[in-house]
Amino acid sequence: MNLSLLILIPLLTAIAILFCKGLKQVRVVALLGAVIQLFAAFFLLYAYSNERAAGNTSQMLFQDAYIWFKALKIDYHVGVDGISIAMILLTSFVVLAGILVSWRQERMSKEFFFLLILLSLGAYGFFISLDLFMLFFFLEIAVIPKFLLIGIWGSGKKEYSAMKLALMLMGGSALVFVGLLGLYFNSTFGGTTTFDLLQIAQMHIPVEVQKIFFPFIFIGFGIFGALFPFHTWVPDGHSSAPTAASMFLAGISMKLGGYGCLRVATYLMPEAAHYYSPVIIVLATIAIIYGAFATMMQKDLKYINAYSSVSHCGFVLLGIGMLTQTSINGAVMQMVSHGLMTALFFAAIGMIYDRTHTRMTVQLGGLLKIMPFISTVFVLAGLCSLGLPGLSGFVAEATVFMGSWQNADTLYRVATILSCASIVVTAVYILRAVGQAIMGPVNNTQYLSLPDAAWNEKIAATILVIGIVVIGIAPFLLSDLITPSTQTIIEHTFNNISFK
Amino acid sequence: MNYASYITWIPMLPMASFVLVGLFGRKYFKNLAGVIGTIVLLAITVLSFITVYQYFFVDGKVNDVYQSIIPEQYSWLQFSPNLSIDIGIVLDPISVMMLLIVSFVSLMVHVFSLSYMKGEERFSTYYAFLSLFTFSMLGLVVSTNIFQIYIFWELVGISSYLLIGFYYDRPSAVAASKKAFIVTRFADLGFLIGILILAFNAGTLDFHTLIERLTNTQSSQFISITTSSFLGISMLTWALILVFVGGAGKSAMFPLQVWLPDAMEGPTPVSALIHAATMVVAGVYLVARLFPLYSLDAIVLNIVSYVGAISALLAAIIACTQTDIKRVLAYSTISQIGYMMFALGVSRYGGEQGLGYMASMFHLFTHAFFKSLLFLCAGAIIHLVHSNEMKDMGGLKKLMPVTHVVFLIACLAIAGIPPFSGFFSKEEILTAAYNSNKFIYAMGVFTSMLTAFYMFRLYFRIFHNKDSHVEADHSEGSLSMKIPLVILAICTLASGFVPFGSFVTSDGISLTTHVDIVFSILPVTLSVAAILFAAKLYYMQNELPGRIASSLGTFYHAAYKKFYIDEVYLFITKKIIFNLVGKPAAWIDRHIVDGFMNLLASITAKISEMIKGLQTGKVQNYALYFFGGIVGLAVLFIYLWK
Amino acid sequence: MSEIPLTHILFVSTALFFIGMYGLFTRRNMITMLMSIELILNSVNINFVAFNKYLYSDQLNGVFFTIFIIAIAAAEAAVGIAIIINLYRGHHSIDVEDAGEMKY
Amino acid sequence: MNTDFFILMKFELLVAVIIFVLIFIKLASNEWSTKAVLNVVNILLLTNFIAGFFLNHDGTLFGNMFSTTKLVELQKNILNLGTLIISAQAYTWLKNHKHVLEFYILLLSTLLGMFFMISSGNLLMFYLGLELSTIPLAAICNFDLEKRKSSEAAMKLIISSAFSSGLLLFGISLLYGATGTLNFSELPQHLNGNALQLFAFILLLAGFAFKISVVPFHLWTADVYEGSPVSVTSYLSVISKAAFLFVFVSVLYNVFKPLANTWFNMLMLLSILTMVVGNLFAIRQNNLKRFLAFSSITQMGFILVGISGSSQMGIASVIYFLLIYFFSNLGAFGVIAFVSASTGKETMDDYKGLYKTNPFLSWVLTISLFSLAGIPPTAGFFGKFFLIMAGAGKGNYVFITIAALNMIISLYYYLKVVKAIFMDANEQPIEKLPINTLPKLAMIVCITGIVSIGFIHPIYDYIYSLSFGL
Repeated sequence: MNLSLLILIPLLTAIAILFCKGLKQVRVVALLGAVIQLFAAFFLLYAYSNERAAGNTSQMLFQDAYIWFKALKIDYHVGVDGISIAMILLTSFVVLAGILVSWRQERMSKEFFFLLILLSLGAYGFFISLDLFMLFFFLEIAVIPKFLLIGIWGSGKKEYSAMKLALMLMGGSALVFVGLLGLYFNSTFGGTTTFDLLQIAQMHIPVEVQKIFFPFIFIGFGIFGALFPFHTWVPDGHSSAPTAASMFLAGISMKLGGYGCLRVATYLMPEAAHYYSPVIIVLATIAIIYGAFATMMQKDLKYINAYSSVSHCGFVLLGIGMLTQTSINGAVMQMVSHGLMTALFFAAIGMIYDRTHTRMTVQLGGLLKIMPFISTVFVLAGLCSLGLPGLSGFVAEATVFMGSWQNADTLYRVATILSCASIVVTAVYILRAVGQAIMGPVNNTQYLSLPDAAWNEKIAATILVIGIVVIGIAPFLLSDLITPSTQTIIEHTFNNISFK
Repeated sequence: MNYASYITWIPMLPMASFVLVGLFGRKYFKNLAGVIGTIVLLAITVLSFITVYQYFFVDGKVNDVYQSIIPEQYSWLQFSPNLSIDIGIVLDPISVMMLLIVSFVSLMVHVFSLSYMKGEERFSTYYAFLSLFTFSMLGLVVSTNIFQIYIFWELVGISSYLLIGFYYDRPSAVAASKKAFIVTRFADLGFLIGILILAFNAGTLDFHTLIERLTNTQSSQFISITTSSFLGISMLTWALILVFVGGAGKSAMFPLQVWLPDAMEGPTPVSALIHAATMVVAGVYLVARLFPLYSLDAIVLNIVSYVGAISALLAAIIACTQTDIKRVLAYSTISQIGYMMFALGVSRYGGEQGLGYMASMFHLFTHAFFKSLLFLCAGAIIHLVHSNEMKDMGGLKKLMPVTHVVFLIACLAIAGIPPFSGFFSKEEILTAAYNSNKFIYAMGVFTSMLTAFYMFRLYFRIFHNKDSHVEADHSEGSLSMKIPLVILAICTLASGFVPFGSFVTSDGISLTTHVDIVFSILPVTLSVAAILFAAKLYYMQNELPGRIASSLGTFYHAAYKKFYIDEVYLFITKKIIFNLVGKPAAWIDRHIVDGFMNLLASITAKISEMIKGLQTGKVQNYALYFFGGIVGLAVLFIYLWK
Repeated sequence: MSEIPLTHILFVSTALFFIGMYGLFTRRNMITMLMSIELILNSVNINFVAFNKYLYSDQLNGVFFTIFIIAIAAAEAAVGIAIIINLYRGHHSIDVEDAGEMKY
Repeated sequence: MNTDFFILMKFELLVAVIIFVLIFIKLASNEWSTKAVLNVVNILLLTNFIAGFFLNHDGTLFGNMFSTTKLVELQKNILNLGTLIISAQAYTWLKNHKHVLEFYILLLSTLLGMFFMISSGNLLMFYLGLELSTIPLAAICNFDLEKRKSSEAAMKLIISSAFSSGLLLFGISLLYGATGTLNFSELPQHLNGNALQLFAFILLLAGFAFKISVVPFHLWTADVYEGSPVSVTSYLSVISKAAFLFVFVSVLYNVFKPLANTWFNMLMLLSILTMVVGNLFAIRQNNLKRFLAFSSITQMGFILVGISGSSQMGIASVIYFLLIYFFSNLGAFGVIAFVSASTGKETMDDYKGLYKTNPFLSWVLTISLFSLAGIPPTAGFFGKFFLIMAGAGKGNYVFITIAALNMIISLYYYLKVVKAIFMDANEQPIEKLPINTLPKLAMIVCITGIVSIGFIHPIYDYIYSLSFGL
């Protein structure tokens, strides 16, 4: 199929939204766009698996390239492999859910939905682009809408958070920018420098150059992926953002980081990846453990989820840093799983907040009696996040652990054990939150009259739950999808290792 | 007929009923939920009886050795070409036995709950959870793959969490459920790491291959796992210890037993099912499942046996002092599981050496019946009295005759009085202990004496002691509560006479056992003495117990306070983890890491504030700067840079 | 008589240049500042003429340049003074220190 | 020869003719209404702009004093476009102003000066153009005669520019002394990088740096921008900057080729200084004109990065960026000019809550600022990307990293304005303003440019084909 559709559909949706009048039209159009996009994504999956079944073994499928800036060898080049498809599916799920959740967005609805769609556009473009310039272009597209979304519709100290988020993410992309230029000018493919991912992958970038630019790109994307110590935008950003925005933020944007670290940093600079992997491991482990402990101390539901996101995204970076087939598989799975799970979590929190106007666990309590559906969703998200088998979280984390343990080196072992230990802490904070907010006696009697989820919220939550459960019960679907792609990456990595 | 045609239904039916009842029960058929669940359980009980018959009597045995048969197996998640999680069903003596126990006891509990939980607001949810638990437990026992067992391990954990916290508006219940899950989760961490080690060194997760490779001392895997070591202890030992930690957590072995007594916050039938008969013995089952590996390593076996023995003794002592009947039963459960553990610990692989293994399984078998019976009785009593405390009871003999009788049977069984089932299994255990480790044996005998004492303390204080002041608002409960009691009582009576050794042994070759009268004299007499003593203390209300308690003084108090283990845990978690790790982490994140980012911003602002004076607004200074710039450039690039 | 060497003339022009600059930096009166700028321009004129005369006597570039500079300097002065007058209307002073309203 | 004369000097002649027409109108009649005059002027400018695309020939006149190439024509067209847009935006301000014609006469004469300067092939011609483009500017800076700030700005501009041109001339004279020629085509042969020439070059560089306001020669900028009428400010910040940059680049790349190594380092130093100082000052500003002054200083820093690339990509990127910078900056100034002309409000606090009352203006301003900040999908992203890319061609990545980090700081203050517009509450926001067609048209043109230019790659390819490296 023609991948450009994936960019075109959101684009048209956004433009259509500009010409809409009133919330009713706007949200319908947005929903329509999201649904179409979801179908497109599924069709893509279908087409992809057909191609693979037909024995098409080329790394990237449905490639599509036009010359863009001839003089600079910048092309419009798209293509997908299993990983990108997984990410695209994730995105379309989250987008649909996000739009449904913000169904009653009265204030400045047109701008709101426009920005949401724009954000998703950025994500889709990012996941399918094979030209580093395009990649960067879409990466930055996905940033500024967040600033406006948080700043205008957010809550709490929104301006501060919005500014912080925008600046830190842009800082990350600035580092990426420098790194990309470094790659570009050191990539002499057929005599000309190029931005083309696949071409750069084919040629061998000198090791010392890699060692210079790997940190730029990895840290740059790492900031998006909440790499310690550059994760501090996460708690503030998530907690101030409106529901849909934080769903997008945690569900999609943080995945841009992980994907970039994998696709650009690790894939294009294998030696450097190996050279720096201990550092990555250490940082990721710190993020995991310390994020978990920091979460334990939070009282605001959104902060709890934000910090736990730091901890969970640590697994992504850990998996990437471990550089084994299995661990990278796990990293990708964790991206998908965390995307769905955290989006669900934020959706539930948002629903609770809309009704009770508080996110403090101590003020809530006994919600299970008041709003059973939302509470169940919340508990489900929690269980997924503490890695309950049958939900996606377990699969991803198990894969990461299993992959990480394949590294016999002591440091890696220690890191793995520590990361495993985080599952206990996770259990602690999740169960605390559930115990305080969902279970227990009803603290505030005027909550008793509050309604349960409305149809749109139910659908939104259900969509995400389906995603989580399906991955949790039939993980082979996901792993079979991504394994060939991760395999090419890891093989390419190892083929290029001169000192291994 | 072959297994494949029906075996999958055994776990799948409860799953189906969970989904059905869980999703729609609450809305559409709230009151049918119980019936549905019960019917399903009935079906799978029948199926598991068929399985038992077919396995043990038809085709389980190939030239006198019970094979392990794998009728179903699917690859669930492929880690790497040679490493994958398979979901499957294995049939071998222990798994078949567990199938029987789980489905049967679960059925009993389902029936009992029909009237026990009647009128509960979340009646359907309750049954949904029960089905979920049954599914998970069945999945656990038939695991073909160590990761599969971990998966279902977690699932039983969560269903136990949900059921303990069933009365979610009681803070105590919430706390208890949380505690149960977190403590076991902590133990599972060990299990997980153990799995990782085994998987890495053996290159497989499949039980069969795993055992095959590691028991063969020539295999490269065996060499790698024994040679590679950490802190001077071989990886094999590490793996086994860590896996055992997982088992100890689930089976509430010392020092991880803290969660089980609190778990009694759940509905009593749940305690009967999960915290007496099935889930808590999962640890024992796990060790038994990996027994060929454990038998390779004497150190680990010693650890197992001592942990078991200590838990048995400790729990028994504590049980003597508790006043909440369910807690007494909980501690007795810990104590009995302790028996099973150290029976495994003192056992070896194969032949006569394997007596302990067989005994442990035997005790697991008998214990399931009489302990669930005891709990259900307790349930019936609480249903009547609306209290867990002994002091609210007494003289219930007349009010609930049936319960009284079956309770007495159960007590005799657990006290190890012939010819009740407990006697036989316990004898085997003690024999095995005697043959291998006298010290353990001594602990075992002493414990059995204590057991007799506290059980009859319980019995007398409930049914005799003083005249009942409970006004019998209703009789001892409907038929659906009595029937399970009676059936279980019959099982308790009968199960002792099962020639267990010819079915379940460490190596599958049947093992003929005989009760040695001479050997049995000592423990039985001790138990009888204990019973008489208990009778003296508690048959009639008197101040003797109080005096004894006060004479024991601090020791009694310590025992009553469960030897302050909970307090220690609280100290470690609340004081140390929260205050010394969690709070600092949160603080550092806000003030140091985040503070650094903010610092950058404020520094920039500061500098811009500082240098604003450059723009004086006086054109002459501008010209001056201009000239300065030129001079600077000239100096730099004409003189220095050259 | 031997003619004056180029260096002398350049010395004069340079001196003139710096005198002008000094005036510009120190004088408060705007008109004076304009005058000092004239000094700078004149030093440039001297340069041009001198170079033209001594080094490249075969061409007239420098001379022409000088003429143009003189012309433009006049224009500049005209506009400058016009502005200063207008400034005076507002500030009632042509002290450059007083015209420092916009800063930072 | 004479046809050549008319064709090659087409741009200059057209502007000159327009100037004369305006003078005649001035002389002929006083009873022309301001609106009529404005319409006439804008029509004339439009025709001028359109005419710029026809009958173009390359060639030189007056013995290389005047030369025209495709690149030069492109640059002149860009300037024409800018002037047109500015004059359209000035409408609101001028429509109740007495001296419209003088304004345009002066403005256009500066444009004329710039044209001469751009196509000059000789330092004398260059100097003439420069002065012609500076002195009238000082006059129109003072165009709000009654405003004190305005005259102060004009004073600062005239004095410091006179001073700078004095130093420039001193440099030229030294260069003349050192080489004996003023001709661009002959100079390179004589350059050997000795101390005198270097000093002369530094003086020249300082002259340019002053015009394009590079730190530390930038100090006049903020004050003049703040003081002068907004339209003049935008003219200063866009047209004259661009013109000088065009010349600067071509002079650097053509004439001072031999000194490339030296000026590369100088530019690096200056650009770092410029970016940093510009940013640090811009952070604190509340007056939007002043704010944009410093932001434009920062932009100059980025442009220097591109220039220092000293490759074909370098020039192409600079011109491309300038084209985009035109639209972005004019968009921003358009809004500010409009608002200040109709309400007199110029500070950021006044703009708080603007979105509630004037969504259109807010979006125009926001998009322009995003483009200035280089955020996709606006064209500014492409411009900046290519600039920095060109700079990176030299392989000095420390330099590039500094530039990239400065982009973040600049993003901060652009977002501050956006924040003020969208997020901050304000008890008396700017009331709903009716926008005349002409300014609205100008804004729309700017926005279209901002949104589209990045994606229309032929533009870049065309510029690239015209440009040249060292």
